Amino acid sequence: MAKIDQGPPNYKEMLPPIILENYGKWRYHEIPKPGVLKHVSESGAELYSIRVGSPRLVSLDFIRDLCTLADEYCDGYLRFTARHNVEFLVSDPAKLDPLIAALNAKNLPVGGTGHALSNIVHTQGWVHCHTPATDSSGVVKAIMDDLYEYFVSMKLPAQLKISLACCLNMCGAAHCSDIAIVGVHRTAPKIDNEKIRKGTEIPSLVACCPTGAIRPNPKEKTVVVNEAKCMYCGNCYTMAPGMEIINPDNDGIAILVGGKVANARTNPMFSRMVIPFLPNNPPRWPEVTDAVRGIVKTWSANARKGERLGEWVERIGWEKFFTLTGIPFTDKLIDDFIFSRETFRTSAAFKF
Amino acid sequence: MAKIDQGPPNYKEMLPPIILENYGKWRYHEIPKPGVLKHVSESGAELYSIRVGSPRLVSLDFIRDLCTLADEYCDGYLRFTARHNVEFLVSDPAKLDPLIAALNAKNLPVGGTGHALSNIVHTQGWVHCHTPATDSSGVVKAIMDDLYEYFVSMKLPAQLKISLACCLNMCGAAHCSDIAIVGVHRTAPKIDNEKIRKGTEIPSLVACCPTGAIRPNPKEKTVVVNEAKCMYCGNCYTMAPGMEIINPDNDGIAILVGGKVANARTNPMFSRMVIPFLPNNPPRWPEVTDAVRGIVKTWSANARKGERLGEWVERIGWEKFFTLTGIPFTDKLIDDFIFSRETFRTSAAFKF
Amino acid sequence: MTDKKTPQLDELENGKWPSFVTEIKKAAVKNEASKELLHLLEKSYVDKRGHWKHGGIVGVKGYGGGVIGRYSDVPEEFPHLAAFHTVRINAPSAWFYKTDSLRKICDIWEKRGSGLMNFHGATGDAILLGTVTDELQPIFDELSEAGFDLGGSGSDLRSPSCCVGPARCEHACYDTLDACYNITNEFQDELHRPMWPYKFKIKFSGCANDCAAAIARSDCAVIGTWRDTIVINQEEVKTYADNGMDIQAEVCDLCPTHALKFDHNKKELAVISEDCSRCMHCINEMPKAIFPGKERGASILLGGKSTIVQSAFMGWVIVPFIKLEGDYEELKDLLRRIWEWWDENGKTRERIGETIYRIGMSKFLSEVGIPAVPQMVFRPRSNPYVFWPEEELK
Amino acid sequence: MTDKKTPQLDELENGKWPSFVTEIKKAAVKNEASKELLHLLEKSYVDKRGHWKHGGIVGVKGYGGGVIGRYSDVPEEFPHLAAFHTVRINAPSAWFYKTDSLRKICDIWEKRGSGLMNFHGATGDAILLGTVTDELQPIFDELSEAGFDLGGSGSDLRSPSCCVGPARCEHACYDTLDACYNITNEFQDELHRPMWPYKFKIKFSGCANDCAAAIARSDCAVIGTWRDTIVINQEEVKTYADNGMDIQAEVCDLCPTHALKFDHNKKELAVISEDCSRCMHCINEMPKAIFPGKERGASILLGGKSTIVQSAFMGWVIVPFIKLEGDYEELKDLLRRIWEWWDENGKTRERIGETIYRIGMSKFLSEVGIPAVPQMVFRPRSNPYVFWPEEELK
Ligand code: SRM
Ligand code: SRM
Ligand code: SRM
Ligand code: SRM
Ligand code: SF4
Ligand code: SF4
Ligand code: SF4
Ligand code: SF4
Ligand code: SF4
Ligand code: SF4
Ligand code: SF4
Ligand code: SF4
Repeated sequence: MAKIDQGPPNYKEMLPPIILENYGKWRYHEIPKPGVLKHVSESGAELYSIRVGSPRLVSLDFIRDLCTLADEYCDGYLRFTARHNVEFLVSDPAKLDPLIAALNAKNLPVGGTGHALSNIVHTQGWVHCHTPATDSSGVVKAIMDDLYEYFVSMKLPAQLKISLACCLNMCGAAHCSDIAIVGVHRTAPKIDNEKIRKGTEIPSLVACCPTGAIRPNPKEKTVVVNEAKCMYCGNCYTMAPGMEIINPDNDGIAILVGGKVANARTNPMFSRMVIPFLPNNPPRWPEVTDAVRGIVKTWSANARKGERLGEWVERIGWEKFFTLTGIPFTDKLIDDFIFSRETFRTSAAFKF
Repeated sequence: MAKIDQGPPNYKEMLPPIILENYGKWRYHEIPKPGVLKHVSESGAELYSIRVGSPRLVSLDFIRDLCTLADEYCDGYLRFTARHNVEFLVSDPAKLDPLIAALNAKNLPVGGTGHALSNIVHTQGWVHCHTPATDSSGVVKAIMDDLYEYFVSMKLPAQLKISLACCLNMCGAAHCSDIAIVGVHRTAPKIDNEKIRKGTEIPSLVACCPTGAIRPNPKEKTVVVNEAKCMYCGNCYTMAPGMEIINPDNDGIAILVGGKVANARTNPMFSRMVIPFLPNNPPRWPEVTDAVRGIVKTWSANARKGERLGEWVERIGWEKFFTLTGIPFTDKLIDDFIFSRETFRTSAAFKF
Repeated sequence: MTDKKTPQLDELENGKWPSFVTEIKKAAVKNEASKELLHLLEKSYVDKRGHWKHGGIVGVKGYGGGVIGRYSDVPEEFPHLAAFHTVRINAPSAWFYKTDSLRKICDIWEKRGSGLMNFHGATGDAILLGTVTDELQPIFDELSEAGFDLGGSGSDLRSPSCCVGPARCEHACYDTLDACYNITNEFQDELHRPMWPYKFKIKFSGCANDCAAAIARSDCAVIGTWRDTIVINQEEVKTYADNGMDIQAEVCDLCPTHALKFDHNKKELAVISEDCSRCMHCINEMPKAIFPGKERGASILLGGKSTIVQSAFMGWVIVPFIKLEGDYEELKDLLRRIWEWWDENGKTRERIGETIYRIGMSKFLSEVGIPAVPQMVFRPRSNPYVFWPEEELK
Repeated sequence: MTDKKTPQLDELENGKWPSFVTEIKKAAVKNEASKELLHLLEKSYVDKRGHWKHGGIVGVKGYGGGVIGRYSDVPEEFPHLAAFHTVRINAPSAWFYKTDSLRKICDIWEKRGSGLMNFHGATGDAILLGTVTDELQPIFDELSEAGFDLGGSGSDLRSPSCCVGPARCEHACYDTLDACYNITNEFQDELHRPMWPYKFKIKFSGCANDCAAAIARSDCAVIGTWRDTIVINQEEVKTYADNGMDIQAEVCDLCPTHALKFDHNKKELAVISEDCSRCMHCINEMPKAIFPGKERGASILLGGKSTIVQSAFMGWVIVPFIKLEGDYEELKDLLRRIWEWWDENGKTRERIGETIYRIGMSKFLSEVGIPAVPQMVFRPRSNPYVFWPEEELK
């Protein structure tokens, strides 16, 4: 009989012996080669973690294959990372190269460590959600194919964390990423009064709009949208199926850069918009992959060792970022929401 | 017959010959001693400017005395500065020391140049305004007496610009000063319905409140204030005499620090509140002069050469400022207005 | 429809990065719904739009969340996708798995679902992607047997997650795995039965590197730190120097507080303890020579979330230092007080950070009973708009 | 009432800083109102409150501003203060005076007012403090004879002011005195007849040191700068070095853009021109060796103001570089377009900065016809809330 509220399995049962023995005793780590982490314990024990890229959207056969490998090389233990990579935990150095060989045989990329591009945190897109302005897995596949070299090497100035969200709900939590790929709508919701009338709570629908663009229309028992005030966030559509926000001709992708989360050296930073719109061109989204590659190239050509993308831009100044990348600056990049004032240049000192 | 719109006198008629001759040709300057600026022109001409402190609120005899001195030592020319000091413009070096002697004889302080405290930009206070929460000239006199040594010397780490405003209208424009002395009310306006009824435009009165604390009371043809929402800015009183904001028991002074205007080295900065309230204790406001002196002492003891007060605090961190000055930190210093979010510490890296 | 072609998706099987299309095709071999998904997705690639409708309320007995209902907008064309719901499984701390437990999930899912999954979802759950309503209860029952439980969805506590911490990291300042496990179990009711104004996320990072991205991705970020001084092993410092590391440039010059002084002659590194902001940089660069202090705990940052509605917020400091020991009573008590306040003051679909922003930090602090300290702000207010309580006036 | 004592004010005659009390007493000798002011002020020092009421509308023929009406709230006790108005005189550029012109003001004021004045008011006017309504017109007529005119008050253009600039400063990048004089004369109607949503202030600073505090104290700040490269005199650099200046520490290390490289051996200073943000620091430290570039002009920053209503704003860049030559047509045209837009969009008592903040920079820029450039912002938006005009869509 099913247990209610038993909670997740106890992590202790999921840890390999070498971790149980050296839990909290790790002393330092090295990165002998891309994708391989070597952690050394006070006890002298050595743990090798092999990081492997995953599409994240996988079949159960993929998981079973991982299990087979883990059984053979890792005594039946493995883990996943905060960025959806797989990590094989090898306690026997002798098994290290054979495992890597096996992974290569399966065309599974080993990398994502140190000054590398890691996996792209992403979302559902057209595969499973109702509000996407773009696909998720397809864009991610296109970008990772294009930037593959940076995953399997460590030749970037610093970590490169790319995230993707297919609508402004931002399930990819892209708001603090080195590079954020965000699906954006660009047209006000088309209102389906029928749908609104059946089962939409008008007051909360009106209240949900960040810019107050929605007014109730009591006579019609529906709402009207002041299109001039609407910036297409789609929050009303999340609330009410009757606020049809999807528009294939005008939906697409915005690119934000320069975010970070770690507190190392500099404070965490938000990603900031540098390209307000690129079209959806499946299956490979060439405009998007070109833009991303261009930014990565400019950053790695100009940044100092260990300098995250946002740290580099803040050092040289955003005005210089646009000069160096050649990305055109437009008024769309200037904030006009609540905290806009804090982004205005209240200084006479700037670069031309 | 009076001329309409003739505009201010032509500045050219107000400039001494040496300036007309070297206009735009000045090459460099030196500060031979406190209060004395030596400007050297491409032509080799040398102009000495003697800076003299003024109470700003003066009698016409004071101005006539200045004129007498200017006639004797400066061919009948003088100027005032952006901080209400007087500047005597001496083209004949021989007249320099005699002028300074004459000024000393009149007990007029010579100083305010370079790394010194200059005059306090200030306002009307009880002398002539209707909304003050404190006096202006009296507080200024008390502080300048107390910090006199810093006006006549150049021993501070950098310029020290103190400003005072007797209410939140901030006529002293204290919002970007190294030290800002601001008169603050602390009680909601007492509404005089009679006064409101005669000649107050209710809609604009309601609209003027920054926090939306004022609601119309159509029945009574007046307004009501939601005291919980009122933060006593006095804007309603400026609009309507019926919104009596003055409360002698609770009016007083707040102190903000760390502002600057110049773009040199660092961007301009707002002054930030470090003491939310000190009582009005005329004639010498001891609590205020002590607080200001304490801040100045801590700054000059800890700052680097050329480091403005705000630059010093931003370098060491505000948490450290409170440790070093011993000023108690309270929740009143935490912003809760429109841009509050930008002041919250969104970082795990800070000093204890 | 099996004969339909999927040229666009087929193209995405090329390239070096492992392909999700290949994965869908693998699932399609065994499962009709997955086969239809392939063609539905190809249709989306042609139409440049998704083909899913809003999810209705579906779920399992005794739970208010954990399942995302999903229905296709072209059911006639894709009958097996008429309903295609998602099940969220609360993953073990730091996403460690024993293969047999993973296999159990696969077996259940092979029998009762599309065979497609996300390892993991962006919040950290293991996601079973696509099944019909009737299968939900059986799936839950069998997962439960296998020792798993559902994750969060809706206006409830979302499945907390944590960094790998002490399990495999030398920097961990507290036991992130245990804290995550303990807190998750303590608040099962909050996790499984939506009862709040909106969702609430908790993430645990063992140090300021914040590998769980807690400051950006959780309403409550628990970030490891220490109260005393970093520990420096001068022997190892020398070794780094001897191996040619430019300690001055790579470490000292990048210390945000300029708290590190390197003596080139002695090859010794000194720290001005009270200036160190514990940013982790020097420790990251010299993991063999520099270590977190001995008096360890965590900082609590509140308010993190993404864009909607008021724009993205990052968490900010509300407790500079808290010990994380025993049963985490202090943290639990704090969370309860915060939720209680949020329940009373929050509007529907308003995240805690937005509620505090709207009502004001000082009000929040005094009502929840947290003392104000300068560590909570980068800098004090620049406006003089201070509120004064009756009792402090004459 | 002459026998009344003023112990508190008397105390303020002690101390080294010149005393305003002494000044009031000097005026009191010749003028009843000033004598009463002394006692009214002593009363305020006792009551800890001011004793003035709101000013009614008083003024002079043909002018909507320039006079601040003021009435005592205790006229019975102080009959000569029943009305005690202020007259604002538009001061000459950079507050230079020939003594005879100052004496003329004194003579008029001795005859017709309290004898008290402010040199100067915080906006920069010369202030005649305290007279009765009937004297206002005669005062204006005589001031006008003497070559003076009124300053601004109310919802109009306030008297522009400027730094000492080329008259006595080596840093001036344009003629601040002439620009101030020219603009003030051009907009006499705007200055003397309130017609806008609220007040509008213009201040001219010759360089980024901003001695007129324009960025903080004016809605429109005109701040001198240059478009090419700072000029370095290497001979003088050597002299500074030889005189023991630590150029690396005092100049290079404090350059915000790290654009300066000092060669210790050659004692030469080099600048990376495109990195220099023209902050003035190096020029300030080495005025004999470093000078602004040759292609000079100004940056325009809009929106500066103090606290009320939306909190204090600093001006922000709307034109990175503008030449200031001839009759300043480009600047005048820009001001007119800005005012027109503000007139159409501003609410009553809303400063231009607040109007732009409420309506949005991009809307302001496109409607006023100013091209958007990255110099206008520290950094781009972090939210994706972009507006798209019909015509840019499919
Ligand atoms: C495995 C993982 C934790 C987990 O529980 O899964 C992890 C593991 C480590 N992180 Fe991390 N980090 C992990 C996600 C993160 C994240 C979150 C994210 O990526 O979304 C961050 C914050 C990212 C950001 O700032 O935007 C993160 C910021 C860091 C940093 C600081 C980086 C910097 O800005 O300087 C370090 C320090 C360093 O790398 O020197 C670090 C260091 C490390 C170390 C070296 C810690 C240690 O000594 O073992 C681990 C190996 C890092 C490497 O890959 O080279 N880890 N690390 C995560 C791997 C994700 C992946 O598959 O790529
Ligand atoms: C006379 C005056 C201009 C005027 O038209 O009246 C003036 C004159 C000079 N200023 Fe200024 N400044 C004057 C107000 C200002 C202001 C505005 C204010 O004080 O309200 C500022 C901005 C203040 C701020 O940042 O908050 C100002 C910021 C500067 C700076 C930058 C200071 C810094 O932060 O580094 C310099 C550069 C320097 O001093 O090296 C400067 C430099 C100068 C120089 C050296 C320029 C020159 O080469 O002649 C002049 C002598 C300065 C001195 O006193 O040592 N001046 N200067 C003003 C004197 C006011 C007074 O009586 O004290
Ligand atoms: C599955 C997942 C994306 C993924 O592919 O991994 C996801 C999927 C959805 N999210 Fe999310 N969110 C997911 C992580 C996130 C994150 C990232 C995170 O947790 O770090 C965020 C941003 C961080 C945050 O919380 O702010 C996120 C912010 C949202 C929002 C906006 C909430 C807000 O306050 O701004 C919504 C809208 C809502 O809740 O109504 C939303 C809503 C949704 C819904 C339920 C759409 C809806 O409104 O019904 C999506 C269901 C898609 C589907 O049919 O499968 N999702 N959602 C992630 C959860 C999986 C898991 O449990 O592990
Ligand atoms: C005389 C002067 C103070 C002084 O002692 O020098 C002054 C005095 C008054 N100011 Fe002011 N302001 C004076 C400079 C300022 C400044 C400083 C500046 O210009 O650099 C500011 C802050 C900067 C700014 O503009 O934001 C200033 C911001 C205000 C405000 C708030 C305006 C706002 O938008 O926030 C008010 C309220 C109002 O306008 O209704 C105000 C209103 C007033 C009134 C008219 C009070 C009223 O509401 O009727 C004061 C008359 C006092 C009296 O009876 O003499 N005064 N006022 C200054 C003008 C003298 C001159 O013309 O030179
Ligand atoms: S980001 Fe938007 S579209 Fe994508 S999964 Fe989340 S809610 Fe759905
Ligand atoms: S899309 Fe967003 S902005 Fe537009 S109406 Fe809906 S909620 Fe408002
Ligand atoms: S600051 Fe306030 S009280 Fe002082 S002069 Fe200005 S308006 Fe009057
Ligand atoms: S004092 Fe300010 S906050 Fe209070 S009611 Fe008046 S306008 Fe509103
Ligand atoms: S957050 Fe710190 S403790 Fe946790 S994994 Fe990252 S580096 Fe290690
Ligand atoms: S932890 Fe960061 S702040 Fe502390 S000493 Fe190291 S680098 Fe400096
Ligand atoms: S602003 Fe520049 S030009 Fe004007 S006085 Fe100050 S330093 Fe000289
Ligand atoms: S002007 Fe400022 S930015 Fe330019 S070189 Fe000199 S110090 Fe550097």
